[in-house]
Amino acid sequence: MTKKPLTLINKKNIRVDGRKLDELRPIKIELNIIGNANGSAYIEQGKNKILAAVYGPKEVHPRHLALPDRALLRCQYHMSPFSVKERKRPAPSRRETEISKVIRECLSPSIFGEYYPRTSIDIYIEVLEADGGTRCSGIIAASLALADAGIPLRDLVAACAAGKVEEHLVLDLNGPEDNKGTDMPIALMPTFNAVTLLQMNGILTTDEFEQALNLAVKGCEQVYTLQKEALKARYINVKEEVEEE
Amino acid sequence: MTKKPLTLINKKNIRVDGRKLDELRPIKIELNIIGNANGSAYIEQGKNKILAAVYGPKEVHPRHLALPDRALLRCQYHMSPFSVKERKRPAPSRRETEISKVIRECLSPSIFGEYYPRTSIDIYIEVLEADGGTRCSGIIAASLALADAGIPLRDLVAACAAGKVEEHLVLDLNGPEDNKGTDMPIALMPTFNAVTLLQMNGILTTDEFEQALNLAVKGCEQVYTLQKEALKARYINVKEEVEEE
Amino acid sequence: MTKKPLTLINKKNIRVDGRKLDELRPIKIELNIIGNANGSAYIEQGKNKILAAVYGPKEVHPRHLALPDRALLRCQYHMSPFSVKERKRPAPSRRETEISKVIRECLSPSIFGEYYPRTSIDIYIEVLEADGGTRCSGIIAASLALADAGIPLRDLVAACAAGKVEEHLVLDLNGPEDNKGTDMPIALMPTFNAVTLLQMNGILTTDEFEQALNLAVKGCEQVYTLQKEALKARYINVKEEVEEE
Amino acid sequence: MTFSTMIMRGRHKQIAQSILSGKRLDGRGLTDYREIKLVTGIIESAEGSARVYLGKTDVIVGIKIGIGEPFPDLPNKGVLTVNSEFRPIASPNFRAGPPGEKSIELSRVVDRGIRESSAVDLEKLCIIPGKKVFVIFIDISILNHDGNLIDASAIASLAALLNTKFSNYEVENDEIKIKTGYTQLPVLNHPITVTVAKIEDKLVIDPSLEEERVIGAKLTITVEDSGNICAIQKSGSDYFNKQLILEAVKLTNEKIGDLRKIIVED
Amino acid sequence: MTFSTMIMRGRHKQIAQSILSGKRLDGRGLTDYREIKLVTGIIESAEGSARVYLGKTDVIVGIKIGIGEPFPDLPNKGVLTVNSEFRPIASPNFRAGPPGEKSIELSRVVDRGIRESSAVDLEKLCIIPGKKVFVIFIDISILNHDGNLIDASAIASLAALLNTKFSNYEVENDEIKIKTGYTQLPVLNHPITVTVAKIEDKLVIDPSLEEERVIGAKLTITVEDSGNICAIQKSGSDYFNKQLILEAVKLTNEKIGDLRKIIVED
Amino acid sequence: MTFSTMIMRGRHKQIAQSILSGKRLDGRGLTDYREIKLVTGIIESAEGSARVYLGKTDVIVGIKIGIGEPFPDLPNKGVLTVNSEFRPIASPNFRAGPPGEKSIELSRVVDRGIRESSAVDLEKLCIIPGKKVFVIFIDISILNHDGNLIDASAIASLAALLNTKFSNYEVENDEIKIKTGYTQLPVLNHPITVTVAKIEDKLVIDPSLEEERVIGAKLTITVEDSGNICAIQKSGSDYFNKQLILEAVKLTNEKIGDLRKIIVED
Repeated sequence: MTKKPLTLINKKNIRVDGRKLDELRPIKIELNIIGNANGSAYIEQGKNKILAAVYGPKEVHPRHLALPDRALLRCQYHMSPFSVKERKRPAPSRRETEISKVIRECLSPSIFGEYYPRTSIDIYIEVLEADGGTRCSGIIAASLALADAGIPLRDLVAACAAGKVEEHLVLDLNGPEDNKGTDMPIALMPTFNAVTLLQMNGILTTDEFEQALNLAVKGCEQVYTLQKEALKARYINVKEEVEEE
Repeated sequence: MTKKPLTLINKKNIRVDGRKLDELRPIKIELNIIGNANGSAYIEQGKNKILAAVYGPKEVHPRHLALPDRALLRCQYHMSPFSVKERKRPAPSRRETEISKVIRECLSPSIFGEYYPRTSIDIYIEVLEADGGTRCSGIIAASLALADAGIPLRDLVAACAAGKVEEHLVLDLNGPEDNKGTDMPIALMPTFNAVTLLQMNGILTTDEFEQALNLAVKGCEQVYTLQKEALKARYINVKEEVEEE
Repeated sequence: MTKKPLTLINKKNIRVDGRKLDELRPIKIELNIIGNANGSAYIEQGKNKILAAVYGPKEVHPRHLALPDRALLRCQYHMSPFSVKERKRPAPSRRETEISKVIRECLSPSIFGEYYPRTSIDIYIEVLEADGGTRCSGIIAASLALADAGIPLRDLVAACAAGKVEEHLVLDLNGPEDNKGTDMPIALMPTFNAVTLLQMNGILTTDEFEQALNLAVKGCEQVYTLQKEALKARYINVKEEVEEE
Repeated sequence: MTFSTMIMRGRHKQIAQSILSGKRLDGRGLTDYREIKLVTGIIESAEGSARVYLGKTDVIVGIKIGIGEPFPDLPNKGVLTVNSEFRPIASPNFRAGPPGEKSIELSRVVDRGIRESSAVDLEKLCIIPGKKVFVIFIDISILNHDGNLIDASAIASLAALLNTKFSNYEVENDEIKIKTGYTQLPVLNHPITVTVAKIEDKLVIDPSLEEERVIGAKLTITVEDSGNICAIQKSGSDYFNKQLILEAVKLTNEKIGDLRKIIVED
Repeated sequence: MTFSTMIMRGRHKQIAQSILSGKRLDGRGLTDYREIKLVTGIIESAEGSARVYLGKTDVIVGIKIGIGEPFPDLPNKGVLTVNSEFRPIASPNFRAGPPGEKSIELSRVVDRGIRESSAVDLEKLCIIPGKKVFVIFIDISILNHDGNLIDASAIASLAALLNTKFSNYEVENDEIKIKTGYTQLPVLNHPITVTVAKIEDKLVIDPSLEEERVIGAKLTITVEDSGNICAIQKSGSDYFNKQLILEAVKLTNEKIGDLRKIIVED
Repeated sequence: MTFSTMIMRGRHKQIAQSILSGKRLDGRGLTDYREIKLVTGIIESAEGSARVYLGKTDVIVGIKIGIGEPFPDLPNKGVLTVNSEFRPIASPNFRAGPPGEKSIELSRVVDRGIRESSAVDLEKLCIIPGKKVFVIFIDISILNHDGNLIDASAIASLAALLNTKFSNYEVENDEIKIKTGYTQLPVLNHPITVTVAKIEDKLVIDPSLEEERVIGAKLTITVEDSGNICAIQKSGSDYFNKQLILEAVKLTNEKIGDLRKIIVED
């Protein structure tokens, strides 16, 4: 309803939210915030506010979907109606269906699913407020929720986008940047240098693509550090709780 | 499409349809009117015209819904597309879903469901014409349909609304009264003084609420008498049929 | 968007597409054109372009639909969104549902379904381009697809419409004729003189009806010859393929 | 084969044998209708209504009139739509949910009879050409299913149309104003629908639900005022030969007089 | 009976006995709320928002304002709609898909309290009479289900409404132009909702999920600023007698003061 | 493990070993396409159409042009929508019903390539700014599924766009009048899509259905006329390392020339 600023990056290479080109938005993580779930996490990344919860491993409903040799992994990424400027209808959109699929596929290689044959592990991601890069924020939270649920993981999955805005390569695009520029979210298991998600829309030369990929990987590594800190803090909490009892 | 009358109650406390404040609309009941059902009833209450049918106790579909210790009670309240001024789309509305729920819950305590574990008892209410208070009329018919189906009941469930229209407490609101005033439908198992349904929308002081509750209970008692008469007439019919054979 | 021609049949009894009154549109048939299906056929009849495929006999999903004494026959007639002037929404229309039913019922008597109890035979008809009489074209292709699938048949089912356009009885109505006149599609198992489909909309006297019926039967017999030729060609192909190996 | 399947098959055999002998289990001749009861104008909230009993089959039709847009290619015509509901109140075999194929077929067969005979004068239902027309909703509700739903629905639909009135109105500056009084819906033709069922090469009229389970195929034939056929639908997984089809048409022509009397002179 | 069913029944007995003794398993008195935490204005993308914790129950409400058409019979009033989502993130018993009956009932009960008390001044939300009005979407998301969802949702909804601002605008030639600045949503009344549950003839406030499994029936009562009742909903398959109903109303009246303080003076 | 599972695993091993050896079971090299056949203009009822065979994979795309409203934030642009149907005619594993996640992903990946490369000049599709624009429906139907559906669909979609004409028209008093003649759809860019699959650290082009069952992950890369990348989608539950990603991009660049020739110079 208001006019967009003419430029998203000023002459000093500072972005509209005050960040440098290669700077992540501030990230705040909390674990174990949904009482009913086996594991859960909350993330704020800039204005993104996202919950992730894991239920399982548990019996599969409907039963005929159960896999004989590993856990069935399911994922639902969902936006609250009030999470965006124009109210979003509650029924899942095609965009949400696609994102649910790529998130499931990006978390799948991190899970020792073969430990839990004939069960399901259900991941729910609820976007309470969206400002660009929600799939990455959602992945960060969901991977932590899996860890919080005590599910054995090969590695945490970190996620971060790089992209191109007004001729600059930038890290971790916010909403206005995402709308205007080229966005390339990736997910990474840093220990294995394994890129488990990669999407792009916009325009990049082959060289820019390689640079953006390197930038996104660096972003993931920073995210990974924050994820591990959050997990450590959670274990300390648990330990204290146990010792207090 | 025509203007509403300015007042619904005249200076002599007579309502638009000629009733006194505490007078029920004329009620006509017929039992056993749907050949395929295990029990059925038809009610006319003022302009309301409503059918109720009971199928069961019978095998549960889908099977996984069966309850080990009692019958599964289900209820669908449905309005025919032509039952109201503006054609109603056939798909169930949120209003119909809510009313189906409260009717099921209001009939449930009257049924010895524990006699029929692993079965279902399905109640269908079809509103052919609606003029206010259809949930009460529907309950009256549905309770009789249960009795007609030979399902053992703790008591019949009677139902009647009281409310407030133009500063008067009134019994059994018709359509225009319901639209304009405060409506409070209740259902009652008179033998147990058990209120099994209670809803209200509109404005009542605490005192008015108590008076309206008393008024509605009295309405239910009158309805109850009519229900028992209808049931008696049905038994006499059955007896005659049997003896004729 | 353009005006329709004033007459569909000229003074010399020639139709807009150059045909005589009792002349079929040119028909082109190919078998075995969908690699994944057990049997398939493609038909062009005038501008109609239609695929039919048969999957089965195979295990029934969901299982509770299986029949103890014969195969479950299912049929889906579907129009591609681009097959008609105004884009057709992908969800099945009421028209498609009705046509699926009558096609299933018209093919059913031709199949020795009792040879395959507890299985399903699924017929899919996809209309790529529609210009009148698609149900008949679809039946022609579907019956051949059943034969191509090696399912034992009492007879092939031929199909053809007759009707009345501008006071003339005509065979095999195309789109504009169908829109303007009386259309009466039938399906026939010629060996048994068995009419397995008969629908009509428009106006016919009793006499005209009988004449149209005779005309349509003759059309079916011509179609039948083409069907048998197509089948023979297919067997020769198969034989050659086998001998080449 | 379970015990109940055996009983059922025995019953089916009995029905078929009885029909072969020219007499039905309920005492009717092969081409007799069950008792037909018709009541009209029973639903005040509807612009028109009718309820038809064919024996224990019980069908109600209500007609609502709304205002909508015409189809782009028919800017001067009102819109007519037929919908039917096989709700679970009417039979243990009906399920809640969107209409299934039988319900859709019934709606479309009834629709075809009304439409092809031009029963309703749709041009009289145009309010503002290309913009606003009356929309006629014919809603068929099955209340008890004991066979021959199409005939019952067709009778009730025509009777309800004949019973339909709509509000007078005037158009002022493209706004529709409702005036006092009502006008009868202009009905120009009276399509009568007869379903002829085939059991073991015998033709039977007005089959009951039990008989329908034995029937292989049915022909539903609709005839308009002038005696012309305006719609046919074959249903069921059996076939007809040409001779039987022509007999069915003949039988229909014998029956429509009585039905028309019941509906039109009601 | 399976082993887990036996354990569950034992637990249910324990809960009931504890309530009969006047003290609940979590230490609360019968009419004590769990700790109530309310935060508002937490969602920047929403015109208003509030998150409420009742113990471990966690509900968020976001308010969006759109522009739409008024109802034909209320051309001068804005439109208000309440929707709730019981998404599977909040409980192993919630399933994805369209709202079920519990979600619909909750939405409608919250809606009734707001609507019947005329909490929102809908006439102030009319932009062009008969043509354009503001539409208020109240969307309730359950984030963790530990019982008493209706009260939590009603508190959050009212708090979110009180937190709602919408853009200033002006109308020029039937076009709506957004101006700078915001106006507070006009809230005229503050309906407070209390659910009173019946366990073995005892009345209990703010039941936990575990307690709800033992509860036979609940009364949800909404009271407006003047102390009048504006909505009631009985739910559950047990019954109330008249005496208990009146007690429930009394109990509600005792509780609304504290709740109103939390919400309104927030 | 059932017998058929054992056979299947044996086959999977065979496929993988063969690829490790640099030669595929059907004789192709790792980066060879199957035979590509393209026919356009085959559907007269569509404004544009194309059918593509990749070996036994058979995909048809039809383009319909309708008239609709623009998006409020893009009042001067036509609307483009991509829809795909995985109907059961094409594979025993496809089910009837609304599009599943694979169909949605395919539609969105094809859409992204077309949209991000600005392949269609949407501004030329505006009729009356803010009110009426042309809507381009790209409908993808899978007719036989033998692997690599995305590439086949992308090729067919671009070829169908290049084959699309729409009626001439003029606007008079806000009414759209169709004139005689047709105009070619303005296509400004030719996005070419290549899917690179990873099997055991080897990169493979144009996988067959059988190969897809062994494949852990795929990268779908779209390149526009100038050689820039305009869309990427990784799919599948395995991962890529950076080196393989860059190789995949290189491989794509080697392949697009041939594909562009087939489509554009058709």
